[in-house]
Amino acid sequence: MQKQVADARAALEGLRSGMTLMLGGFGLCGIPENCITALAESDINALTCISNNAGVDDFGLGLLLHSRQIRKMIASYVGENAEFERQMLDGSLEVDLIPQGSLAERCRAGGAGIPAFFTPAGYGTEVGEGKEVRSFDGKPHILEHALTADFALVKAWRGDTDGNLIYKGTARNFNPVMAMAGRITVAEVEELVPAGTLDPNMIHTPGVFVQRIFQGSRYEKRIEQRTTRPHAR
Amino acid sequence: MQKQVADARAALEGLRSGMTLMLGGFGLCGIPENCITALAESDINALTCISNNAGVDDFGLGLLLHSRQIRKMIASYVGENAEFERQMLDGSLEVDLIPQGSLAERCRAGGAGIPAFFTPAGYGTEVGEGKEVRSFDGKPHILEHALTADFALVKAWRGDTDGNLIYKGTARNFNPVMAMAGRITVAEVEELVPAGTLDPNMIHTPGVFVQRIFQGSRYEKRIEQRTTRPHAR
Amino acid sequence: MRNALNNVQPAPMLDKTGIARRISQELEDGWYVNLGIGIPTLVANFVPQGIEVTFQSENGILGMGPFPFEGEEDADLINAGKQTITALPGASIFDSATSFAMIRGQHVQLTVLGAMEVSDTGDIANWKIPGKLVKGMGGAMDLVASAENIIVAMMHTNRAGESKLLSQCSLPLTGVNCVKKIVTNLAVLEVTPDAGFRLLERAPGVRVADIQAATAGRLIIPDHVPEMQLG
Amino acid sequence: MRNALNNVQPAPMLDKTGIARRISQELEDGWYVNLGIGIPTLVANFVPQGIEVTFQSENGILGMGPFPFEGEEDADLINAGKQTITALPGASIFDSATSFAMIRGQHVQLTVLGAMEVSDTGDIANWKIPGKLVKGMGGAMDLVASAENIIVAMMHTNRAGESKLLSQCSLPLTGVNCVKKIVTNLAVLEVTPDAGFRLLERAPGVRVADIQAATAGRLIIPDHVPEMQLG
Repeated sequence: MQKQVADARAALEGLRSGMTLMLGGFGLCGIPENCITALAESDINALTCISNNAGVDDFGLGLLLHSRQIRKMIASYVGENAEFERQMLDGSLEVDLIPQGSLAERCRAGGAGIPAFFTPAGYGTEVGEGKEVRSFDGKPHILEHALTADFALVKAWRGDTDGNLIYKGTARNFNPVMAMAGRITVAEVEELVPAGTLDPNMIHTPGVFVQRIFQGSRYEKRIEQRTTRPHAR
Repeated sequence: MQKQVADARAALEGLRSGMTLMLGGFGLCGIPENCITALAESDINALTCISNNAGVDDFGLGLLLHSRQIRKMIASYVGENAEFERQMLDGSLEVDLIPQGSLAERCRAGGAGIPAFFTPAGYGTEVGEGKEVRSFDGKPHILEHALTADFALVKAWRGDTDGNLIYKGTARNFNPVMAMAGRITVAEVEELVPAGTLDPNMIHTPGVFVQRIFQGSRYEKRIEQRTTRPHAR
Repeated sequence: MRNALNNVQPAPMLDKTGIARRISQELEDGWYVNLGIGIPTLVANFVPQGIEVTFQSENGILGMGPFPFEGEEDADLINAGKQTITALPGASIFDSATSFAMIRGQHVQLTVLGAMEVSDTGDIANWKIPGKLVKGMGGAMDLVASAENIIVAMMHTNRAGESKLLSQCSLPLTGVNCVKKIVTNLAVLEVTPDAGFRLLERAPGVRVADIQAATAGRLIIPDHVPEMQLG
Repeated sequence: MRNALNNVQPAPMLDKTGIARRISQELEDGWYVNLGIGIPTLVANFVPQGIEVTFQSENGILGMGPFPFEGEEDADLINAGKQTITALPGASIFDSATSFAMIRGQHVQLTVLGAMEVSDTGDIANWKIPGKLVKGMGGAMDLVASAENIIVAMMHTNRAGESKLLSQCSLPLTGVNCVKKIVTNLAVLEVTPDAGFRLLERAPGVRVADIQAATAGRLIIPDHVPEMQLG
């Protein structure tokens, strides 16, 4: 069983209009750049995208918004994107905002076969409206349901041909939980190595969660907020 | 804030009779040997112990059973221990058997602030008796509640003075989820290093979950089933 | 048909290795597989050439390899049966919650496990005998409640000669409506959705009548029941 | 009392840095702390000598350090505000589910965040203004629903001069009954369980009457309200 494919285009075979996708990343950190580009170059549309953020105007999911390939966005924070704003206001983009921790846990639950769980986040707010409320130890919680996706597109630092993944720094973020929750999980990595190269003890995402893997190219890894301190003199 | 303590005895300060403990390990693999010895040498008793197994007659939790320090055992499999059998039959030991996956997930939930979740495991069996049943996608699930403990005693391979832990091989097992679920989590490690030694990218248990840490000594690491194949000639 | 002529003993049948060999034919390339203790463990020895499967052990490893060479045992590397093992290239290690996330989330394509009883609606009992000492269910309840494919590997009858394929389990259940296929020393059977064990194959030399006699639950017998091909 | 004599403008008050300095006095040795965007972020600059706190950022890092030196920015190392950061010795990196497990499981002792409105029962609104563009709640709802200690850092009044300390929030809520303490440019206040902002401290030079005038919710004024000591 060969998990390795040539490139993003091959990795996305079977991805069709109207499907639900998860995309890893936090802001522009750890996003599947190659897969997004391949999607932008395709005529696939009407996608439901589950991602913590929606990219910026000219990068990340912003590219798919610009080309109007996204019908619905499920995210926790979308504040960096004027195109997003336009489409939400003109009604062409449906938006479901979810607390970040609930988003992460709902993806993990989807991957872990937990259909629903109770969390205190969102109780008493519009997020909790219409949801079952139950108190535990006197504290009210709401019932949240698992999220899954037809495809999960994740980005890792290193991966092997068996699909084992290692992330670098905070580019890890949502990638491991989304890898768990995709019916088909595509991993793009900066470096693809033969199975047996990585230490089994130091794998972040076990290969069982990954169906297709390829070595990406031309990573931009844009920085949204370049904050520095001056060198001491 | 000093997390490092001298030894198991110091690490268990405040652990009193009647408390609930979690103990990491699968069989005898990855058990907190030093903490168990220190408990066996103490006069603490009437403990509720949450652990996947109950040790063997002369090692692991078997030591605390022998000295009758355990009042209740919450486990998934206890088949390797004759003393356990005796005490269960004479009624001096209360036993709560939990499916292994539900045990692991209930510990994680306890550490993660998820008070309850639905799982299919145990539906239609005595494990599901008296528990809320709900169907998701036509499949019945039962509601399971989080587990927490006054103390969680875990064993890692390497740890640093900030409480960050790395486990080795399948000695990882229940240790990471129990580390999350202890009000006080004590980690004993084979090697304790200064904070900053371990790669932040390769930490299995972040230090936030660990309140006390010490370098253990005289690890036996007994093998329960020594299975080998002959060398090819 | 060998042995059939002078047969005064019960019909010829498979031994445990034979059961494991037959089950190995169910493996598909790329599958992740969890093998229970006992007969199921033997399946790992008969993976057909040309396909690749990865074995998961629920204590936290994918890519479990053979037992270590003598002298190379590692106390920190065991399987769910507490046996010392090795890790193959491409292996990964993880905690118990992640391990059962794989299982519950149906990322493991096949579970093979033993049973004391199976009902013709797919219920399974394999963890507890009333009046006997309870050892616990370990991971069995999670495995049977979650796996899409569950194959039971067991003897067709118990030591007292009673059928283990029943219309209803008499022992406390491990899971309900979950077993899909059963491979015994006598036969391969499928649990049909509308209840009943459909007889798929006979063990070499075993007659349909032998299987009928050893099966207490509802047995569906097609016109033609081929003999297992063990290659 | 400086500036009090010729005061024709609103009372003297703290700037954002002053608010952060006051909040830093609430830190305790060994605490893990999550700082929101804006004023809260500044708190990291004023950790009192002799105590050690570890900063968590909910995108997945514990042990967040200062901004990197110019030229040493790493696109793979950012905080929840998407700013480039560094990792201190003893840092650890983890995924988003683990990050919020820490938060929801109350392993993070203190959350400091900004707000648009706070009610005298501890409700907080800080994510949405009807009619204005919604950016999303990010991790704020999880943080306020979970943390045992929540300190709100904000200006006492909005740009229109209206109080942000209300008897009831007018904006969509982020969380209910969760805020424990509020540090503004005018005062330190505690939310009492039986409703009401208890005035704990005045900003240097600020009069109780100024605070009263700027607080719309129920204000509980003890006999003595000391002035903040900013050291």
